[in-house]
Amino acid sequence: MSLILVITAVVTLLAAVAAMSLRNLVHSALTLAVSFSGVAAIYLQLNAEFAGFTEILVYVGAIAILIVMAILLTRSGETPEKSVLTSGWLAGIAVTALVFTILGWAVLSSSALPAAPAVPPHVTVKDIGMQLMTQYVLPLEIIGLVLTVAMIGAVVIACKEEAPARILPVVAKTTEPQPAPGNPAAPIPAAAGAFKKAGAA
Amino acid sequence: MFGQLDQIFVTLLHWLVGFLPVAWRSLASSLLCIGFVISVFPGLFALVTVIERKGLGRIQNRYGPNRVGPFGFLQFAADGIKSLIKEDIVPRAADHVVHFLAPVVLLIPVLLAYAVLPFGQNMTIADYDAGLLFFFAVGGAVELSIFMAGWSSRNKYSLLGAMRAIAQMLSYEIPLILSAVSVVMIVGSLNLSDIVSHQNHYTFGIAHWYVFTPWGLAGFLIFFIASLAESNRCPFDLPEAESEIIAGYFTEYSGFKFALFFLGEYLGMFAICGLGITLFLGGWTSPVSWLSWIPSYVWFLTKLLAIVFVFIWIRGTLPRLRMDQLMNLAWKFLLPLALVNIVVAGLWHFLGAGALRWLVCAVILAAAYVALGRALMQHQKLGKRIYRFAY
Amino acid sequence: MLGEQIIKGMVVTARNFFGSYVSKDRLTTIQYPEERLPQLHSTRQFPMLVYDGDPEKGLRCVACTICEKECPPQCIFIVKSKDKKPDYKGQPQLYPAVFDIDISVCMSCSICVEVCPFESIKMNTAFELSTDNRFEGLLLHKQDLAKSNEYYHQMHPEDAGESDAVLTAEKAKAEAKAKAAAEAKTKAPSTATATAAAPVAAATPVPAPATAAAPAPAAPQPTATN
Amino acid sequence: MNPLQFCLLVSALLFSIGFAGAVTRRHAILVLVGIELMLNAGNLNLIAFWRFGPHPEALTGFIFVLFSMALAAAEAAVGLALVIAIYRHKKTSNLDEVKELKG
Repeated sequence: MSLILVITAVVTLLAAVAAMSLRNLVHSALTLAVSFSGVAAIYLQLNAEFAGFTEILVYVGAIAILIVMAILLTRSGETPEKSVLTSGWLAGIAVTALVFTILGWAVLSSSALPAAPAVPPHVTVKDIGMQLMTQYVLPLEIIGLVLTVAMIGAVVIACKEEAPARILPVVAKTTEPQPAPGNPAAPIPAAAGAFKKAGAA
Repeated sequence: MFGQLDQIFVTLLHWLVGFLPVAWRSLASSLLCIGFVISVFPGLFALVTVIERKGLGRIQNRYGPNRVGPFGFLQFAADGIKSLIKEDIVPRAADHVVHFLAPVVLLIPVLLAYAVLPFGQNMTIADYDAGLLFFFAVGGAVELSIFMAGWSSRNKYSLLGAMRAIAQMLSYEIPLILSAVSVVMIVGSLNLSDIVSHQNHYTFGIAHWYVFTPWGLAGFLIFFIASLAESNRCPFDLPEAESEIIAGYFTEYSGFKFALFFLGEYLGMFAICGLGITLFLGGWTSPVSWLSWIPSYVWFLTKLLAIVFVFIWIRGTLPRLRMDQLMNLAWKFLLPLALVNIVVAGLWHFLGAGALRWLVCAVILAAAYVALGRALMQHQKLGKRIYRFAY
Repeated sequence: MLGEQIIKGMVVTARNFFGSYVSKDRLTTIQYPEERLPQLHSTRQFPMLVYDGDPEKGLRCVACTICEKECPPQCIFIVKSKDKKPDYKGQPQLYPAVFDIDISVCMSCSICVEVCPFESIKMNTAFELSTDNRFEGLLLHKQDLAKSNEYYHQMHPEDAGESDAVLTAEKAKAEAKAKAAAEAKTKAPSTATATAAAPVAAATPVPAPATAAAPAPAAPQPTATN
Repeated sequence: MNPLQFCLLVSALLFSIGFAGAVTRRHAILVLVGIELMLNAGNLNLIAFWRFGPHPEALTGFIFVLFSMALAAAEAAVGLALVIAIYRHKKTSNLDEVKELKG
């Protein structure tokens, strides 16, 4: 088991712990990006280049920025004073520890794990393309549909409900503006007159 | 003789690495390649800053720097030393760790992007099978560092600049990738060396560059405009518009960190220009067959300098785009044109050789260009200006 | 069609760029230290003190401190000398022991030149006065300010000519008065009843005997200079 | 401890970190961050099994990871849109305070 794999794994896990435990949300989002790049590095070491590059493109390039934008849009960039943990956080930790022990025990003691093959698989983009276009054509179309639906849904949910108020009045017609009734010939030039009428209307 | 001259760097690398025991060879060769990139491209950055200031000067009927060194070509040294000497002020309210890390995080992806660019015949540092995807993946990570710079300076101008920069880079990344997709469809591989070798054939002496095909020309146009926006260059330099938001996301940076941002921006520009050359202008191939004795890396460098000069030329000409014009151009013109371009590339592939495909593709693209152009310029009639407050 | 205007703009800048290499007259920049623009006629930078002949004795300034009072930003500082020295008319006059101008404060308004009754302060045209010390470096003392009349002639020939004309006229008047006073003195002891001489002295249209100390009435002065 | 077990342990640990974060943190966005980590752990598992599994040329695990990344991106987009919408209404993104179902 190569040393580099261990180092990358440790970096990823530390970054993930930091992402979860830091008080300031923007710091946690940035450490999350570090842990995503760590996971991408692990993929590269497992000879899954395409997955590693996609991971960087999708997670570090898009999702990290999305999370950071959401943090700014909900104005939670400042470090909160009060506690950041929910009330029942102790139970959560207990359940997590339980989950991890079960998983760890299952991994370490199971005999069903296949032995590591000598030759690492060399996957080329052409193979992925062929597989995607032949065996996995249906999932490809569905994932395209899902992505479109998600995009439209996200825009609809996050967009402002009421139509943006039209501050600009409709372009004033070039008719000769009569002075407003009652007050003397107002010295206000035509544009403001239109503005006044539109504003008043 | 020209063969050795062409492969001089490759043979030099193998000769140097030959001294080391086998175990250390791969590490040594990658370190040498890194050394090559870190020495050549910052050197090119230094040269281009001077060329840019002199070029802009000449465009504006003045000389440009001609005091430091012969004809002003040591001006970059003066600027470099100035930025080193300048006091590095960090705002008190700034988030010191993130503020310090931002330029570093900007440089990492930019320098990584050079790993896959083919500078010359088999002179690619890391010839990944999915090299193009690697380039775009790493290119996408630059926005994170821009956000870090903007947010950590705790300054409204820098945050606003960072938001504008991210919005601009995100919305121009899509046409950038889609225009590259059309090249990948024709070549059939994401490997940049394959893309260049596909363009390495000659008919009547003219190279098979993709820019000479209708879809390639449209793709290159889209790619060029998107790369201008991706590197925050002239018509799209809203994020660092001095007149509006001082210096955008690097307002609160001074001294060497500011120089690092500058370096990062230029290296990003060279990388994206290098990719444009590889995809559309035949990477290191020579335009005409009787000139192919010139070494391949010289071709790559001349094309790079040519495109950089066009960047400077555009910077001397075009005024800055407003934010909504910028977004309209990306979403209502470049993106649809890129999609049409992909369809046309498909047509080009299935129509087979012959004059028919040239005609069909050219007509479709011209129609799409004119239609989208008219749609974009449709509401630009300069009507009567409405003043909301002053009158 | 989208892009037409961009191409037109690019052609203009391209013509400019390549034109600048072809025809040199496009480039209007003056390479400053080597090439210099010719001095304009009415260039004025900071004041200078004019002297005739010797910078110490020939200094025209008599420390009357009018310029110090009139200077809007108050950037002139004068300390009068204890002793006197003869001025161009030969009368003993005070002279400034210390005459400082702080050129970082001076705004080159040349009011001091207008109010100076003795043609001693004029506007210099030297502008390369940068120093590495912004306090003492920009405080010019009497020695730095003193410039010869020839330098003044070289700087502003017409104004120098006029101010010389005024001075010579002033000197001629003083000598004429001195001669008249001298004759009056010689005639008085010879003719005991010198009453005729007295009215003669009074009749001469000489303005009140301008004793050197009393400042000459400002009225005639400006008419003479412009 | 062969590499497969190591990768599985790392992904299990990553999963539990994500799970702990999602369960204990108060802020809505951090719950989404936890979910992203859990998805990443799942992907890591798939790649580990594909890499050390008997038929790596079948690419099943590999393609599965690509689809799961696309899905994770879609899910993150919708999730964050929800969080922003909730923030606009309730002016808070603190999960403890967002309890009523009334609009």
